[in-house]
Amino acid sequence: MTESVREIPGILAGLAATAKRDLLLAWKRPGDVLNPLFFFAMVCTLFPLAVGPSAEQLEFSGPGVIWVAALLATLLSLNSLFLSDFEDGSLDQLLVSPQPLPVLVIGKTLAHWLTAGLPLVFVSPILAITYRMPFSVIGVMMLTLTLGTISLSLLGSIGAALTVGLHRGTALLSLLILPLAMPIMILGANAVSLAAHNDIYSTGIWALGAYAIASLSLAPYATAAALRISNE
Amino acid sequence: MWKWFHQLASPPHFYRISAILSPWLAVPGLLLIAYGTWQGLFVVPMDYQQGDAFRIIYVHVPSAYLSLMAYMIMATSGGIGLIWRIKLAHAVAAAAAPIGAAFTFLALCTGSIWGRPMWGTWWEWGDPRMMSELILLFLYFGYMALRSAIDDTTKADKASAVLALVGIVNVVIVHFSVEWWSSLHQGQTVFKKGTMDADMKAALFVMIIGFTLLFGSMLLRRIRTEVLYRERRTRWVREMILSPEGGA
Amino acid sequence: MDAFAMGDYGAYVWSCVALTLVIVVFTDWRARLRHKRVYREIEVRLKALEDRE
Amino acid sequence: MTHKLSADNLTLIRGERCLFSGLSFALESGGLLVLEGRNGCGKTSLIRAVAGMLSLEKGVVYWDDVPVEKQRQEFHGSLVWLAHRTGLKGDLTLVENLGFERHLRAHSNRDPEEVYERLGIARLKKLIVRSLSAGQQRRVALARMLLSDVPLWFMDEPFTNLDREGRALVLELVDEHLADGGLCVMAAHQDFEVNSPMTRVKIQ
Repeated sequence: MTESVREIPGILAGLAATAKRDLLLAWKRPGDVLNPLFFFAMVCTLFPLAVGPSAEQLEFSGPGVIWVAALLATLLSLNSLFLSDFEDGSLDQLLVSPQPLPVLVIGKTLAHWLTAGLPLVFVSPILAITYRMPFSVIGVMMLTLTLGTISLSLLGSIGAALTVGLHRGTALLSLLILPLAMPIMILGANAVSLAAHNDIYSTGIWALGAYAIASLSLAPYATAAALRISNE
Repeated sequence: MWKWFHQLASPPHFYRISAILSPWLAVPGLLLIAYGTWQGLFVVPMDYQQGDAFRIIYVHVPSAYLSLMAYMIMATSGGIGLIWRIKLAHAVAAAAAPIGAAFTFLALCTGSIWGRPMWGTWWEWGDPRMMSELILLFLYFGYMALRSAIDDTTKADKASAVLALVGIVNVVIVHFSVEWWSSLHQGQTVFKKGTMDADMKAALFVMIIGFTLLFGSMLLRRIRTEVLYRERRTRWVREMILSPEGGA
Repeated sequence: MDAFAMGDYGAYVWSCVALTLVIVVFTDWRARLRHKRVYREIEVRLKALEDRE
Repeated sequence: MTHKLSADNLTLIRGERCLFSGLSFALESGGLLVLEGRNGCGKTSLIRAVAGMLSLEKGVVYWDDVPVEKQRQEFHGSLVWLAHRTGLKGDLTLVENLGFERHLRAHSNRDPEEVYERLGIARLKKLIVRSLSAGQQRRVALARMLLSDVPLWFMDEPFTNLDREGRALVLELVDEHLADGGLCVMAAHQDFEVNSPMTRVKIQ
């Protein structure tokens, strides 16, 4: 057996396989994808019930509410990112695989974004309309949510990796991630409300993009390190 | 130099040195604080815009400054412990967190007390510095919560070090994003630059130095506790504690 | 006395000073307490070990 | 080509207690290393540490005389891991699970069908792993080892959940692997016989 020359599949193969497996799992358990969406919609419903349905108030606070709801919904979906892998031992398999761990982490995070972040982006317009948001602004909002959820998935993966295997990990995860995620929400929500007052919002978009790129280049390493530590 | 550093990094040596060093930081620190308080609260003239209320900076600014410095110490020593596997560094990180949180809390309280006469409100959401400070407090809470949630000390050390390093990148981003955000909402800030004359600055400087020295001695005490706890199974602790004069 | 009153701001300034004092003292007091506790725990354990030997 | 796995003066401390210290061994191609000891004595910790999942207090593990932390990629590229937690996804079918593995490490030119037949899991291919019995899941995990072309096998308690012929099968596979010039590190608490040279490391 050892005579045959071993060639390890390329890193892209590993990335694609990891993402594909998690997508397949999400497909077999649609509840895990849908629950955060329902949560997202419910939080957006709670707000008008709490402060009253007056039009100008909704228009004024719409972007903020949708962004806060999106942030919380993402958090909700995050704690399951590595949990099942940790429990059934496939995290061990990832850690001892020849593929560089950060790449596999990117694969998992990509799958998480596709199943948790992107659906939010597509659902948000419906809620935005109920908040009387004009279509031009809805476009901006979807753009900010797209960039923002990418950063949230990447940033959240660090927290998920740090808290995996800890009892009462869920509450801890939000405690760790929320302060880190605040800038994303600040940039996103304010860019949208600037657009709503047809003001210059490009600063926020650029900052969000920069944040997304930065977290894409840094977060996987932190997550990989955290996973190795948590799985000891 | 490097040799000396390694010697200091050896727990028993550090435990001995720190006991001697601690008062040498605390006493001058307290003296400086006393002098600075007297200067700042009685001697220097009142600020022409804020009246005597500005004298709060003599406790507010040092604590705000220390809240940041403690975080820097926490993160850098955590990183050092992670890279070079120096146990003492992790002890420093663990010790710095609660002190940093205390000073952050203090900075927030004094800031809001200052805000009452200046803004007419206890809390001004529009002020970027207050917001950054608040988020910093949350970061401290998260850090300490993670530490306490992990039972195995070495594991807790590494995990919290990663968190601190991620957080330090974030502190900068938080600062700028909050600045931008408050500029959108005409956030007002009480801390106007360049309105202090020389002896006001001098008194503030004295206070900052004094607080830093005091902080140093507080940090040393907590590090000693951490070291003692982490080394509790070792021979030197055993000998020290069972020796007739004890170690305290 | 006027120096203490600081116009109308005396209350604010002095409450800040008092608060600083309280928090600093409290933090350090907690640290001392913890050090004593840790020391005692180790001492008790080591004494118990000695008696067993 | 022959390989060499060696460890020098390993020391591991978990939380309070020191599990082992000054532990050394050397394993050549065709050799089997058995880590013995009662349950909870640190067998699993040791094997995880050797596989590079646990950071050691002291000591170095060498693969072909190069420290593994200097060549983690190459080392992990030449080992496959079997433990109590099989690392299979309950919601995926047997084929989907093993298909994922093929993208992680080098896979052998064995025909999967034959491997399934041999392990007696051929008829379970289309079932999701959760619906399989514990013993069958172990066999799927064994299929992962056969389908990956690596010299170094790590087996943590390979006999758990397996019936008699299951155990016999494991030993048979190990023997074959070693005869092929492979290496195997195994943590086991019950005794067994293999035809290949066996090194025992006892942990007290």
